[in-house]
Amino acid sequence: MVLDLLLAASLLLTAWRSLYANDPLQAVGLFVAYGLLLALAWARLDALDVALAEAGIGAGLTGALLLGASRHAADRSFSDRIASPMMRAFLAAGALSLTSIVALALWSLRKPRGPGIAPLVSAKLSESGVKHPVTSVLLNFRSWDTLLEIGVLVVAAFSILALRLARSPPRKYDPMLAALVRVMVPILGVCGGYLLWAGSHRPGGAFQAGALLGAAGVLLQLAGYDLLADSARRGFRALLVVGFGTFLCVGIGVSTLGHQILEYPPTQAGSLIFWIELVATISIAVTLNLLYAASGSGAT
Amino acid sequence: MSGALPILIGGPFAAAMVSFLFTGAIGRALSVLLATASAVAALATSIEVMRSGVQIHALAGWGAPLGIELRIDGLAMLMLLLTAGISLAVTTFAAGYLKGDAQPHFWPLWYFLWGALNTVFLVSDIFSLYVCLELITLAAVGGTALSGDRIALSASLRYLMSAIMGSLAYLLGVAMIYAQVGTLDLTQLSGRLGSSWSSGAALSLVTAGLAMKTALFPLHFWLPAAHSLAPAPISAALSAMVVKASFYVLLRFWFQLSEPTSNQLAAHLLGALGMAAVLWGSVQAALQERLKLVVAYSTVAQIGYLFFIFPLFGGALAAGRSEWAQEAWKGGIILILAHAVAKSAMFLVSGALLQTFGSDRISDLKGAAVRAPLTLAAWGIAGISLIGLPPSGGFIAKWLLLTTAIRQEYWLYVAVLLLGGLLASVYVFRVLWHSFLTPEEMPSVSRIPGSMSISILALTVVLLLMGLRPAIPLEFTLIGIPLPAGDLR
Amino acid sequence: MNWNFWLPIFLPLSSLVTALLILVIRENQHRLRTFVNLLGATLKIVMVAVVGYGVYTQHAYEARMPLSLTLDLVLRVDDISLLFLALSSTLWFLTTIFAVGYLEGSPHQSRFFCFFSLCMTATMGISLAGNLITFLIFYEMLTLATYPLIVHRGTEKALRAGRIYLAYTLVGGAVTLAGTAWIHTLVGPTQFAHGGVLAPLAPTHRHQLQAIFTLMIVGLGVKAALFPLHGWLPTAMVAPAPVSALLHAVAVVKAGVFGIVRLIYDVFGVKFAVSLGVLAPLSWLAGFTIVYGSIRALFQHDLKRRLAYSTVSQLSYIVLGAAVFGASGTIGALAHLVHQGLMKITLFFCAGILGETWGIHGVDELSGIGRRMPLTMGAFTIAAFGMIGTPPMAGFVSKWYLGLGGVRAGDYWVLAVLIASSVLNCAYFLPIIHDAWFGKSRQDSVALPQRRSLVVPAAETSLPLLLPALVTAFMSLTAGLFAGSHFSPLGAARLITERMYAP
Amino acid sequence: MNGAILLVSALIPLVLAITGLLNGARVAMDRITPWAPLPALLTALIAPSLQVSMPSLLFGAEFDLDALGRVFLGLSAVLWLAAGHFSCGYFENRKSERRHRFFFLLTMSGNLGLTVAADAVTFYSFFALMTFSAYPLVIHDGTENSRRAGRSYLRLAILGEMLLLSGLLLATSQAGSTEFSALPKAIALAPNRNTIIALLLAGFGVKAGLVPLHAWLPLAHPAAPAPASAVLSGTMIKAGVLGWLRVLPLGDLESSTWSGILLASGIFMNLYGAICGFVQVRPKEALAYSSVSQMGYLTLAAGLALEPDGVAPAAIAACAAYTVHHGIAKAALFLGVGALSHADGPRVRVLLLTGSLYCGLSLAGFPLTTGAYAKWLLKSIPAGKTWNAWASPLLLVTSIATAFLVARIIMLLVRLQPDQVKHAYGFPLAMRLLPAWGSLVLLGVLGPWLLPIALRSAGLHVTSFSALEHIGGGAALVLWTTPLLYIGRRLWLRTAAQPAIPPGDLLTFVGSKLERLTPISKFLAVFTPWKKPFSRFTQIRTEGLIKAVVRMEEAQTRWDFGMIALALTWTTLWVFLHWRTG
Amino acid sequence: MTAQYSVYALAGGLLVGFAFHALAIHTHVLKRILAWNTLGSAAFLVFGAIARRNTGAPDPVPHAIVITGIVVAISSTALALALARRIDEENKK
Repeated sequence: MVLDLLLAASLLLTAWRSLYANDPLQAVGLFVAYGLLLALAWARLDALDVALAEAGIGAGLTGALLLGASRHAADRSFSDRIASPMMRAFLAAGALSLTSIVALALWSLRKPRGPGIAPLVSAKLSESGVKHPVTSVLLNFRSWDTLLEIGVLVVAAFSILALRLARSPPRKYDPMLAALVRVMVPILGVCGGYLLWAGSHRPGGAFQAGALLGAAGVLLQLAGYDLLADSARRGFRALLVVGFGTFLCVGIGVSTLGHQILEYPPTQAGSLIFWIELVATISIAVTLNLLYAASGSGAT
Repeated sequence: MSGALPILIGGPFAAAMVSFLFTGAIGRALSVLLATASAVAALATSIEVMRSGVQIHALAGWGAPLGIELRIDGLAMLMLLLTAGISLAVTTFAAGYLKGDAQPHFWPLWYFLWGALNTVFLVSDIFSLYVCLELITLAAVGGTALSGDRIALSASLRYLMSAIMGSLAYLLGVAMIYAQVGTLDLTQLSGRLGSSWSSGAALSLVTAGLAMKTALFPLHFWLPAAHSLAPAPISAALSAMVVKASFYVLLRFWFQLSEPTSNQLAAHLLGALGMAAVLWGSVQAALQERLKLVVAYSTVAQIGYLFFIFPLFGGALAAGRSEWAQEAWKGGIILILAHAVAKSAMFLVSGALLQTFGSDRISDLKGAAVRAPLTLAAWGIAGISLIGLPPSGGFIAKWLLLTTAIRQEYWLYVAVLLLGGLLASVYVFRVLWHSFLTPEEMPSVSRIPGSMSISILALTVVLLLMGLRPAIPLEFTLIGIPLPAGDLR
Repeated sequence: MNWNFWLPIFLPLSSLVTALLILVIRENQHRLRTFVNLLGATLKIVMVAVVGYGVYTQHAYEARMPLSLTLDLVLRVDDISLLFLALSSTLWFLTTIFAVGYLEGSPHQSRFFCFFSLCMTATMGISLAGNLITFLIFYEMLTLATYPLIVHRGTEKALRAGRIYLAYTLVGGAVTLAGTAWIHTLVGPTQFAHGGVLAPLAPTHRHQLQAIFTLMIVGLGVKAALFPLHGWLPTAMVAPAPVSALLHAVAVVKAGVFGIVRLIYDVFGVKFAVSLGVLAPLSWLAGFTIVYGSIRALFQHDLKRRLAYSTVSQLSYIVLGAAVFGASGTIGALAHLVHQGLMKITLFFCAGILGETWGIHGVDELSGIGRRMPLTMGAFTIAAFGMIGTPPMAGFVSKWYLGLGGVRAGDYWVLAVLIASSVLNCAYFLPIIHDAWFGKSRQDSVALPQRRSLVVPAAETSLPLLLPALVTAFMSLTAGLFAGSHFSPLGAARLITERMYAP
Repeated sequence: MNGAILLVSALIPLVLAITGLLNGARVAMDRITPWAPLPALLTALIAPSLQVSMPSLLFGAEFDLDALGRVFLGLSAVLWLAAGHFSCGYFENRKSERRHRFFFLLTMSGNLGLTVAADAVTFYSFFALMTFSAYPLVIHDGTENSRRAGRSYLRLAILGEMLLLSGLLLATSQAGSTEFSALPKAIALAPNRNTIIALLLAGFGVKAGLVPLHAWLPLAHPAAPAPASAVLSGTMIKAGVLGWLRVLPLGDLESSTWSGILLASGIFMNLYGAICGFVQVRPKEALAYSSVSQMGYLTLAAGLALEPDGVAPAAIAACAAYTVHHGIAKAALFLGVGALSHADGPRVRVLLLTGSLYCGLSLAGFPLTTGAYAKWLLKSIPAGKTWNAWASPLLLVTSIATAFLVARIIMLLVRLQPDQVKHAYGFPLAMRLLPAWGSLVLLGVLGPWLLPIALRSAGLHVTSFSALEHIGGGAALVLWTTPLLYIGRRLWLRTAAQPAIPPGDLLTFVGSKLERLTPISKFLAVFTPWKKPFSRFTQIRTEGLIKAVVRMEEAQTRWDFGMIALALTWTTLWVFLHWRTG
Repeated sequence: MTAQYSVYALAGGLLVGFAFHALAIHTHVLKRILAWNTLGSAAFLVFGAIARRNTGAPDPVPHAIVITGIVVAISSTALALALARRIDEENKK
């Protein structure tokens, strides 16, 4: 119980420091720390999948993106605020009202009001084709949300490509980095594969695996591989789209056989889910790399 | 399971994929084919809904609380038909406007936006609504940023920020609702929200979030820049449908989740903000120099009208007169349709004028009535619908809202309904005046490509049809009308 | 195909089809466009005649199209609408001929004639409207159809006039919409029926009904050019002559006045309106407008502006007649509805001819023109004397019945107003006629075109311009001379009033 | 069919006027126009008493050739015939004659039409036609003087028309129909009969030259060319009297106030006209004033007709007789003046002067003239004791005044110099003008015997003329006038450049006062100066407002405003939602 | 178990307040993106706390929701950063 209190306090402290830091680098660093602490909190809340995702994507990749961007935001206006004091007072009052509304509502929701959907999930888990409840919810019960979510990723990728960003100049060769990359990339690949496989029965899954593979890609980019250059090639574009495409085809294809949309036939549910997860992971990894490449990774 | 629904949902997304992968002529043709297939599917489903009332499809085969359900009632069907119609028009317009593949990135984003819009009207699960809204926002922001110059980019960034701020508030609201009731499905939530600290907080956060995304009066700061600087087809879709999507979600929340008779005071707050929006938007529109800014501020004004539904519908139910409520509901929905069609036509017209006249400043439009008569006629007819003059859909909507307001003795709403029409006529006819002016030397200007004028005229014809034969859409609105006495039809 | 249903629809449809056809015809196909125009006009007159005979033999024509669950679009031919139909269709036929002659060689003719026929569709709709909502729909369409006609020339002045016109008429339209909606909420869809439909509401909604009546009068008053709302009429004079002829004699102003007549007789019912006490203030307003219009006309130097102000005052005759309770007041109002149309359109035709052939716009440039254009000025004189109310002409007939109505209703000030306005009419028409016939002609030096025919002197204008003016002058003379017969406007007005005041 | 003759006789001149407009028919018209009134004369003389109604014409037009109508129709036809012939030779060139002829025919048609009209509306129509088409006759020679006369003629004519219209309207609203048979009785019973009678009297009074309203007569008659002024004085002002006789409730009124008023105004008119005429310097003005004074007699007769005790038929007969007498005499005098101004040979002048003298004497009522007979008829109206007592002295005094005026006129005629008018037709002018003038004088001479026969054949029973009674009455008149004329001869012989009372006395006096009063347009001009700053003021206000609005909008687009608005929205919503539940 | 819920729920609420205040106060784009990421993660924390209210195994649905939320957050952050970088490029030009 004490650990939770300590964790919550440290969370608040790091968030507060990062939000009001004057120097961009310091702010991003603290933000990454805050992300990791948050992953710890999720672990405490017995949400291992989420912890992994938070650590991989929330802290890791977002942190990387922000680091890349923060080098550009070197100018001093980083921390200046709204000029007139009266405005600041209003905004403080607004923030206070938001906090009080949320806190009050959460306080009144202390005691759970009813069983909720959890027992239903555990009852139907056997038919879902996977054993891990979170993956079953993600890829079967609420597969529609996941489909749209991958869609969001793809749209983000499309928008970024549409911005036609200028490519950053090539990096000079750094031996240390090269050595690190040669070691880390295979490890990350294996871990990603394991996570993907574990997803069906233990915490893990497409997004977490994708995050790891993404991290490997980021390392490669840091080592000089210029992803934006060959983003125009059709192969890359196919990889980008294949995840969303197959998920959609499976969803629609199944409905033509007399089932509802996205309703996997019970027997092949497990294998279908696995194939979808595999392809999704690849797409997610490629998209995350593209996101990193676009948001100012390289440059001086 | 009806065969039309998957095509309706999958069509645009597939088209997006295809147009992203194959940027050549075949790719474009195939994607247009897929898109039209989805529009036809929308028509098929509407006939089915017409015949057999509200349709419910459980996605992935699981029941309501566990899985996600698609619920298509009259309102949803109308919005789907609207999306199909306007998107078709915008697609044909864009084909001419973008002159071949000058903008390859436009098409994937555009089809994704179309697909996302379809989903938001179908799904009846509050969290998947959040994801749909996010999908729409990202696609819209991507589209707005297409025009490439600095101001457009900062406008789209500001749009992205405010949209995401709205979604986060909505998400907090969803969290509280889920915590209190335990399910995420709208139909199951209706009436079970009760009245406690958490339900009040949830509803206020959701309403505030969605009001931000619908650009209700005080929260409209991001709309004019974003809608006016986006390329014409995108801004048409933005004003006509994207803004309506978040309003549709708000309608669902307000009338299906909580019982409307109880929160009269809040409804009147929304009504008051709506009134302020009508007056402020119209005044601003009259002062603008650039055509697209005029149309953008007119959107801010017309959205104000939409928010009249809350006090009028709620008030009628509170007074126990369900036929008054019915009239308010019909008026509101026809207004959504009429405004969507009129506004998209107006944006397409301003796009066409921008292209042929080189600039969309109103003062440079001299002699436009002679060089581009059909386009100006379309602007006129769309303007008539905004003002609410008879031969158009806008008139029917204003008439229904007026009669309900008079019956419930809300004289302020009556006054604003009338005054709004007059203020709208100022900025609509201001453009016509300038275009009728014959300059000394007539600018030799290229003719507007066929596909663009066809799409504009198609929209105006729809407007006039809605004005002359509103019986069909009115019939639709009654299916699944959220009256306490169940389905009135 | 039962004719009772389709004929009322064909009437507005004929000019709508003409409008669409003209849109299709290219700008330079003058002959084809004129043919289409005239075909549409003649078709309409034939149909009006058939319908007229039908109504005469107690035949009911009605077309009902559902607009929405509670609202439906009703086009119905009853006796009052027949009066307005006959007037507008004949005058439109003549105005088309005049317009073809007038716009010879000027640009944008197809746009002009398209909106010209659209305007006619709206007028047909207004006269055929069976209930208030249909009337409102066509009333607003009329505003939109006439706007492009006013700004046809595209000059800054024309646009300013257009702006003012729109400002007035749109406000009027909005107020009428409010009134109609309010009535709709009280009584549901209101069908026009002699004796009115609002009587049963009297005890409970007295003040509401008074408020509604005021709203409707303000809304309709804009187009009927009642005193405070008449500002747009004189400024709209900048439009080309056929438009001002159409606007001021046939379509727009008549729509307003026709609306007021419908409102008083068919929505409120004249007895109920009197008991509400709303007719007296209306008659005072109309009286004041009559005198005000005439006084303002006195000081106008531009011919068409003077005619415009005279229209303002003449229109209020009709409103005065309708507002004065009594059979002869109504007869006077209905008859003047037609007579004013005939006389005023002649004046505008002549003003147009003068403007077009010799470029005369000012009142003081007219001296001696009578000798060089005797036929035009002859028509002008007949119409002017009609306006003043000298007996053989039509104006006298309606002034006589209005006076009679006023005296019988006991308010003698009506007679005083009529006399005062006749004197004022003399004051601003007779100097024009005097200068024209007896003034020294200034432009003798201008070479006269050399064609001499038996009837038409040399300096006269081209036939398509002259003929309509002469025909309308002749009609206003015969309408007055043979007022007693059944087929004259007065006869029709008497017939209608009998049916209206029958128990 | 026979009814149609009535209408045809009235409308032939109208038809001829219109055909005159055609270019080709001009020459043919020169010969036909003088004979235009012939059909009307024939109907008056031989046609049986006709009654015709045309329902579709105006509001159901009625035509009736009754006794009174026949007399007036006959008189008008004769005079129009004479004037028509006279005008053939009178004008200096063909063009002005044609213009004159068009309006001459129109007025003739109006005049003939109103005599036979039997309902108020038809009567009023012809009356208006006559009045308005007479205006061009008055301003025919286009000088500034005739324009001014025309303006005053028109103003007063319009005033008369309007008064008449309101009177007729009020009467018809009481009577329910417009026939003349019903109107008098309805007016008698009407509660507001005094106003109706006043309006009708004034309406017709303008035309008949009732004193305050007579001011146009002395201006218009001299300005008009001779044939026009002859007809003006001869028959057109008589239309006013006919109107009175048709419309006023003769004999049905209880109180005799109205007849008293008319009697007094008749006498006053007579004396006032004579005095004004006496001081004039030009013969035409003097003649015009003599018309005004003679109309006094007719007003007198009308007043007597209004007496309550049923003396109307006698009074009407006397009035008709006097109208015929005055018509012929005055027309002859006017034509004489016209002829004199053209007469070149001395012999012709002497003939014209003697003729004019005879007519003058007849006007004054010397024995053995129609004037004497007509005055005798007036005297013999049995209208109660007051009239019998006062009749002869009054008539004597008025006759003396008229005699003085006649003497003045004859003197002016003698002094009249013929203005040099070249002859359009190449043969001596007098030859063309004399026959028309001569026939009128001859009618005058035969008057005393012809008049009673004509009146009785028309249906008015009237005692025939017998030389005996007249000698006595006439002798008294002669005895009185000759010495007075001799005493006052310096008065009527003197010459003066400017008349003491300018023609159109009242009107010119009132008119000049009006001119000085700032016209209304100047009055409006007062308002325009400060219109400019007011619009300037509103413009500044609106610009300020627009700037403020634009500034507010800019402020709003800033991000923080958006956030405050968002916070504000959810807090107020939360408060409102909880207001009810909390 | 409710104690753990209340701790994290309270932390989430406070974090939401902090993040909104920072988001509103600061003008720099990067600071705003940072703030709204924190706000998102705070909202997900609230979801997590809600999932943990009952004693047994945590409710998987909020977890799925949070994972989806995180992915949406990163895509919008990436888009925002790309836009910011593009704007910088335009400014330099």
